[in-house]
Amino acid sequence: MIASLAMGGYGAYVWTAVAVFFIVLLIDTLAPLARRRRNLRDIRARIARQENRRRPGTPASNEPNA
Amino acid sequence: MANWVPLWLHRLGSPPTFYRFAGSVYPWALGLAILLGGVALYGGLFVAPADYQQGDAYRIIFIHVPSAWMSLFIYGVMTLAAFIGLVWRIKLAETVAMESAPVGAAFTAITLATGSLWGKPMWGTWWTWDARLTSELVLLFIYLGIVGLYHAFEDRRQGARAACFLVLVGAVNVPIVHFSVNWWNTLHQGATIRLLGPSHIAASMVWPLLTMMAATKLYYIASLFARVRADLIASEGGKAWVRDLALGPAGGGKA
Amino acid sequence: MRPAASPLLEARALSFFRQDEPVFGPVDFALHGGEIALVEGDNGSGKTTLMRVLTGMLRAGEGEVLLDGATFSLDTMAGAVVFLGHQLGLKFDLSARENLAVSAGLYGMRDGITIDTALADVGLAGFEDEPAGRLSAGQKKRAALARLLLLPARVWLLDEPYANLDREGIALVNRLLHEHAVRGGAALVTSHGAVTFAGDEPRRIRLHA
Amino acid sequence: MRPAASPLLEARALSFFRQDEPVFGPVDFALHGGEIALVEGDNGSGKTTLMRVLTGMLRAGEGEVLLDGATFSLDTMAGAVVFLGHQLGLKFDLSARENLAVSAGLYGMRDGITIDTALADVGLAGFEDEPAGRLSAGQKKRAALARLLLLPARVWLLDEPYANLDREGIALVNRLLHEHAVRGGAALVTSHGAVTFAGDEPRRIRLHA
Amino acid sequence: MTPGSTPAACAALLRRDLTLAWRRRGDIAMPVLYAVIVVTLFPFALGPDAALLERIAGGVVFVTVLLAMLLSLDGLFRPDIDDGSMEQLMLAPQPLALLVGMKILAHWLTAALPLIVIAPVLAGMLHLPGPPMAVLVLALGLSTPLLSLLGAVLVALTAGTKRSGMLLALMLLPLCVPVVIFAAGAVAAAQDGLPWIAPIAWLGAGLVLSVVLAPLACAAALRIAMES
Amino acid sequence: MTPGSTPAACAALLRRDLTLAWRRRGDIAMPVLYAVIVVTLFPFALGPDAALLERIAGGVVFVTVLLAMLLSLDGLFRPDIDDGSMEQLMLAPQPLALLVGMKILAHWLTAALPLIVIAPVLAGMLHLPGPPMAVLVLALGLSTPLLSLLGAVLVALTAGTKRSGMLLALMLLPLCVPVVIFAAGAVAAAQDGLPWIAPIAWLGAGLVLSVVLAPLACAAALRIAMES
Ligand code: HEM
Ligand SMILES: Nc1ncnc2c1ncn2[C@@H]1O[C@H](COP(=O)(O)OP(=O)(O)OP(=O)(O)O)[C@@H](O)[C@H]1O
Ligand SMILES: Nc1ncnc2c1ncn2[C@@H]1O[C@H](COP(=O)(O)OP(=O)(O)OP(=O)(O)O)[C@@H](O)[C@H]1O
Ligand SMILES: [Mg+2]
Ligand SMILES: [Mg+2]
Repeated sequence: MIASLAMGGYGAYVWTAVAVFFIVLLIDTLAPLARRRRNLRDIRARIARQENRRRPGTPASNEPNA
Repeated sequence: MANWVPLWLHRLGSPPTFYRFAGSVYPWALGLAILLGGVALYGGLFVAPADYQQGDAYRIIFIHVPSAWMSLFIYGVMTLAAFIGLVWRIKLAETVAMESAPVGAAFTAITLATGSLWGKPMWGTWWTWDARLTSELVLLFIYLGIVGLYHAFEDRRQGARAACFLVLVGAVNVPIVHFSVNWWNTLHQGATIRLLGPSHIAASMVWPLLTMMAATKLYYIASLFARVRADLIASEGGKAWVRDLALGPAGGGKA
Repeated sequence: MRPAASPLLEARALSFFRQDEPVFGPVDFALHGGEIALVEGDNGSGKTTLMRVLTGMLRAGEGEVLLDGATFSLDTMAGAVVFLGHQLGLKFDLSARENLAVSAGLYGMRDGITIDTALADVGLAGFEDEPAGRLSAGQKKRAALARLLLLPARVWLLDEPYANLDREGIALVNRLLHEHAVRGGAALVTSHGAVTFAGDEPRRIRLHA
Repeated sequence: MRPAASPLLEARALSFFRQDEPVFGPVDFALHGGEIALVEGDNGSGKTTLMRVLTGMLRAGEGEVLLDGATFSLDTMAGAVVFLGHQLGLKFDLSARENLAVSAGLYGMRDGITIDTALADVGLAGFEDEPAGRLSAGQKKRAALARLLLLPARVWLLDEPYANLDREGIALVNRLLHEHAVRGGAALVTSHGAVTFAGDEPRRIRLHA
Repeated sequence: MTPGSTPAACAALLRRDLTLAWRRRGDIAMPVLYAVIVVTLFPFALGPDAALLERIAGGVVFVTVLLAMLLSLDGLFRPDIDDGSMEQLMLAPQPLALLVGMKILAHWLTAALPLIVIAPVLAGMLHLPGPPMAVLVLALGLSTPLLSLLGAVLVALTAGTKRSGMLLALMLLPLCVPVVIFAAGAVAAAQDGLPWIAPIAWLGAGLVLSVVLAPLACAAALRIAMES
Repeated sequence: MTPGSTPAACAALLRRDLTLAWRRRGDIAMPVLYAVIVVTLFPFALGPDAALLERIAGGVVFVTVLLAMLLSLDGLFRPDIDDGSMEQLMLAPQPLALLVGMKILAHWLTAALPLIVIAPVLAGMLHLPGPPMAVLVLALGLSTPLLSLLGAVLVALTAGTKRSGMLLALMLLPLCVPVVIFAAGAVAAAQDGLPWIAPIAWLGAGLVLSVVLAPLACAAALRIAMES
C-alpha cells in the first residue's frame, strides 16, 4: 500500500495533481451554492426595503415643517 | 434556421420550470459524478499497471486528459449557447453560456496545473512555450476575459450579451488548441489514445480514462445547473416565484 | 448661539481673476451665525467660482476671506466648512449609508443624530443600502444633503442645491437651511434665480456677468 | 404643415423594466406635428429612462414606439429625432462653432440658417470661438440648444432642458419650443416640475414613482 | 458635399477627431514617448549586452508598440460616451458602422502612425541591423491597423462598463498573440536570412478580413454598450 | 475612536478605499492578469528558447510589474477628483498628507500586493531558478511601495489635466530607472551567485525616505491640481 502511494518516486507529482483536481472542483461546487444563498438573502432584504419605502418615514419625520 | 429551436427552448426556457428541473437533476448528476470519479481514480491510480516508459508518473493522465477534454468541450457548449442567445435573445441560453465559463476556466486551470506537474518529471521542466501549452493558456485568458466582461457590467443582461459576443470571437482558439500538435512540431504528445480504433495502451488504462470522462461530463452538468439556479434567482429577483422562494418557510431549501 | 461679535464667514473686497480678467467684481459680505445668504447671478456670472474661492480651493485674486474673524486657510480651518458642489462627492459603488459613514469618520458627527435618521429625514428611507450609482439624479442630491444634516460644520457653502430637485426636494432644502440657521449656523447658497427661494426672506448677494 | 393623419411620435402601452420591476408604468401618448408635451414626475420617476427608450437607446420592455406611423428603430429612422440629454454632447476642446459644424455634418442643416445665427439666437454671440469647456454650466446648455435650432429633425426629445438655466434662458427654451411647434415639429420635454413652464399651456404626461 | 450626406458626415467626423487630437497634440506624442521609455528600460533591466539586445530587439519593439496602442485604445469611444456625443452618432442618419470606421481610422492615424515612424529608431537602439528593419516596418504597417480594428471591437464591448482599461488588456492580448507571432516571426526570419513572406501574407489576409468585419462588429457592440 | 478624530478619519478612509476595491474585486485581479499576459507575450515574440528566457526573466518581470502598477496608478486620485470626494478630503479637519498616505497604502495593498504574490509564478514561467526568485520577491517587496509613493506624487501633479494616463507614464518611468536598475541588478547578481545585499539596501533607504516625504509632496501637488 505504502509502495503504491509512493508511486515509484513520482508520488509527490501524482498526489499533488489529484489534490489540485479536488480542490479546484470543490471550490467550483461550493461557489454557486453560497451564491444562491446570498442571492436569496439579498432578495429578502430588498423586499423588506420595498415595504419600508411604501410606508415611508417611520422614524424622524417632521415633514409638514417645510 | 428552423423556428422549432426557439419554440422548444422557450418551453424549457421558462425560468421557474428550468429552476425546478435543474434542482431535481443536480443531486443525481453530482452524486453519479462523484461515484464514477471515485471508481475511475481507483482504477487509474491503483489497478492500472505502471507504464513501461514513464513509470507511475503517467497516472496523472487520468486527471489531465479528461480535464483537457472538458476545457475544450465546455467552450464548445458555450459557443453554441452564446450563438443561440444572441440570435434569438433567449435569456436561458445567455445564462448557460455565462455560467459555463467559470467551470470551463476551472478545468482549464486543472489542465495547466496537472500538465505542469506531469511535465516536470517527463520533460524536466514545468513549462515550455510549445503550441499546445500556450494555446491552452490563452484559452484560460479567454475564459477569464469572458467572466471579467460579464461582471464588469452593472446590468447583468447587458453584460451577458457583451460577453456572449466575446465568446464567439474567442472561439477561434479552440481548434488551435486541439490541432496544435498536428500543425506544429511540439513536445506535447499527439493523439495517442484512440477511443475507437486500436489504441496503444492497455484496456486497464482505457476504462478508467473513459469513466473519468463520463464523471467530468456529469460534474459539468451538476455545476452548471447549480450556477444557473443561482443566476436565475438573481436575475428574476422581482418575479413572484422567486419572492415565494425567498420568503418560503425554509428560505428556499430544496427546490 | 454664540455672541455674534465676529461674523462666522466674511469676505472683504474679494475678487478672482482668470487671465487678468475679473470673473466676479469685488464682493463684500459678512455672515453671522443664524444668517443665510443667497448668491444670485446669471449663467456665467461666477457663482461657482466664488464658492470655490470661499472654500480655499481657488486662491483669491484680491481681498480676503475670514472665518470666525481669522484669515481662512485650508490647513487651519478645515472642518468648520462643509461644501456641496456640482459634483456631489458620492461614491457610486457605496451605499448611501456607507457614503455618509465615511463623511462622519472624516468630519465627525453632530450630537443626537444617526446616519439612518439623517437619511430618513431627506426622504431616502428604504434606500439606505442601495448603491448610490443606482439612485436617480434627484435622489443622489438628497443623499448629499443628508451629509449636511450629519456633520457638525457651522458654515455651509451650497452651490445650486436646488438643481435637479422636485418641489418637495426644494422644500426640503429650505427646511434644512432654516433649521441650520436656528442652530446658529450660517449658509451661503447659490442659485441662478429661476427657482423661487421659499424660505424666510434671505440676504441676497448679486453677481453680474 | 403636413396632414396630421398619423402622429409624428406615438407611444403605445410603453413600459420599461429593470430587473423585472417596471421603472415607469405603461405610457400612452401621441404627438402630432405642432404639439409639445411636458413629461412631469418626481425625482426617480423614470423621466430620463423614458427618454432613452424613446430614442431607441434602451429597448422597450413592453409596448412600442411609432415614428410617423412606422415602428421606430435606430437603423431606419435615424436622423428624424434629435435628443438633448443630461450629457450635452459637446466636445470641450472644440469651440461652440466647431461643435455645431460636426452636428450639421452628421444630421444636415435646416434651410435659411447658419451656425453663427443659431449661436447668436441662443445668446452666445461673442462666444463662438471659446472652447466649450470654458463656458459656464448655463452657457454650455445654450450651446447645446443651438443644435436644436440648426438641425432639420422634426421630433425633439429634451431631457430637463431648463436645468442650470437662468430666467432668461428658460424663456429662450420656451421660445425655441414655440417656434418649433409653429414650424410643425413635435417635442417632448421633461421637467421635475419645479420650474414653471411659461409657454402656451402644453400637454402634460405624468409619471409616478 | 451637402451637409447630412454620407460623405459629408464621414468627413465631419474624421475632421472632428483629427482636430481634437491636434488640440491635444501632447497626447499624440504620449504613446511614442511611452514606447521610447519602455524600450529604454530594457537595457537598464537586462544590462547592456549588445548581442542579447539584438536578439530580443524585434520582439521587444512589437510588445512595446502593442502596449502603447493598448493604452490609447481606451480613449477611442469612452470620451464620446461620457459626454453624450455617442448618442448623437447613433441617432444620426448614417450607418453607425461607417461612422465607427471613421473613428477607427482617425485613431490609427493619430496613435499608430507615429509609432510606426519611431519604431526603426527604437529597434536601432536595440542594435537591430538594417535589412530586418525594413521587414519590421512592413510588419508594423500591417499589424497596427489589425490591432486598431480588433481593439476597437473589444473596447466597444467594454464601453458600457465603468473602468475598462485593464479588462481590455485581458481581452485583447489573447487575440494579439497570433498577430505578434506572425509579425515578430517575420522579423526573426529576416534576421536569420530566411524567407519572411509567408507570415506577412497572413497578416495581410487578416487585415483585409477585419477591415470588412470589425466596424460592423464594433457598431453592434456599441449598441449593446449603450443599453444601460 | 470617536468619529472625526484622526485615527477614525484614517480608518474610515482606508476602509472606504478597501471596500471600493472589494466591490470591484475584478479590478484587483486585472493588474495581475495584465502582468501574466504581458509576460506571456515575450516568449511569443522572442521564441521559446529557455536559456534566453531565463537570461531576461528578472528584467522582464520587473518591467512588467512596473507597467501593471502604472496602469492602476491612474485610478488613485482621478475618481475622487471627478466625483467631488477630493474636495471633501481637502476640507476635512485632518492633515491632507495623512489622508493621502492612507490612500496610497490602500492602493499598494490592492494593486501591488497581488503582483508580488504572482511574480514568482511569472518568473517561473520564464525559467528563473529558485534562489534568485527569493531575491526577486524581496526586491519587489521594497520597490513596489517605492513605486506607489513616487507614482502617487506624479499622479497628483497630473491630476489637474484631463487625460493623465500617458503623461503619468512618461513622468514616472525616468524616476523608475534607478529602482529598476537596483532591483533587477539584485536579481541578476543572485542569478550569477554574486552578493546582492547592496542594491537591496539602497532600495530600502529610498523607501524610508519616500515614506516620509512622498505624502507631503503629494498633498501639495493635489492642492495645486485642484486650483483649476
Ligand atoms: C502545462 C502543460 C500541459 C498542458 C497545458 C497540456 C494540455 C493538454 C490539452 C489541452 C490536451 C487536450 C487536447 C485535445 O483534446 O485536443 C492534452 C491532452 C493530452 N496531454 Fe497534455 N498538456 C500538458 C502537459 C502534458 C504532459 C507533460 C504530458 C505527458 C508527457 C501530456 C500528455 C497528454 C496526453 C497523453 C493527452 C491526450 C492526447 C490525446 O489523446 O489527444 N500533457 N493536454
Ligand atoms: N475652467 C475654466 N477656465 C476658464 N474659464 C472658466 C472656467 N470655468 C468657468 N470659466 C468662466 O468663468 C465665468 C464664470 O463661470 P462660473 O462657472 O463661475 O459661472 P456660474 O455663475 O456658476 O454660472 P452657471 O449658473 O451657468 O453655473 C464664465 O464666464 C466661464 O466662461
Ligand atoms: N443605471 C441604473 N441602474 C439601476 N437603476 C437605475 C439606473 N438609473 C436609474 N435607475 C433607477 O430608475 C428609476 C428612474 O430613474 P430616472 O433617472 O429615469 O429618474 P428621473 O425621473 O430622470 O429622476 P430625476 O428627476 O431625479 O432625474 C430611479 O428609481 C433610479 O433609482
Ligand atoms: Mg455654476
Ligand atoms: Mg433624470
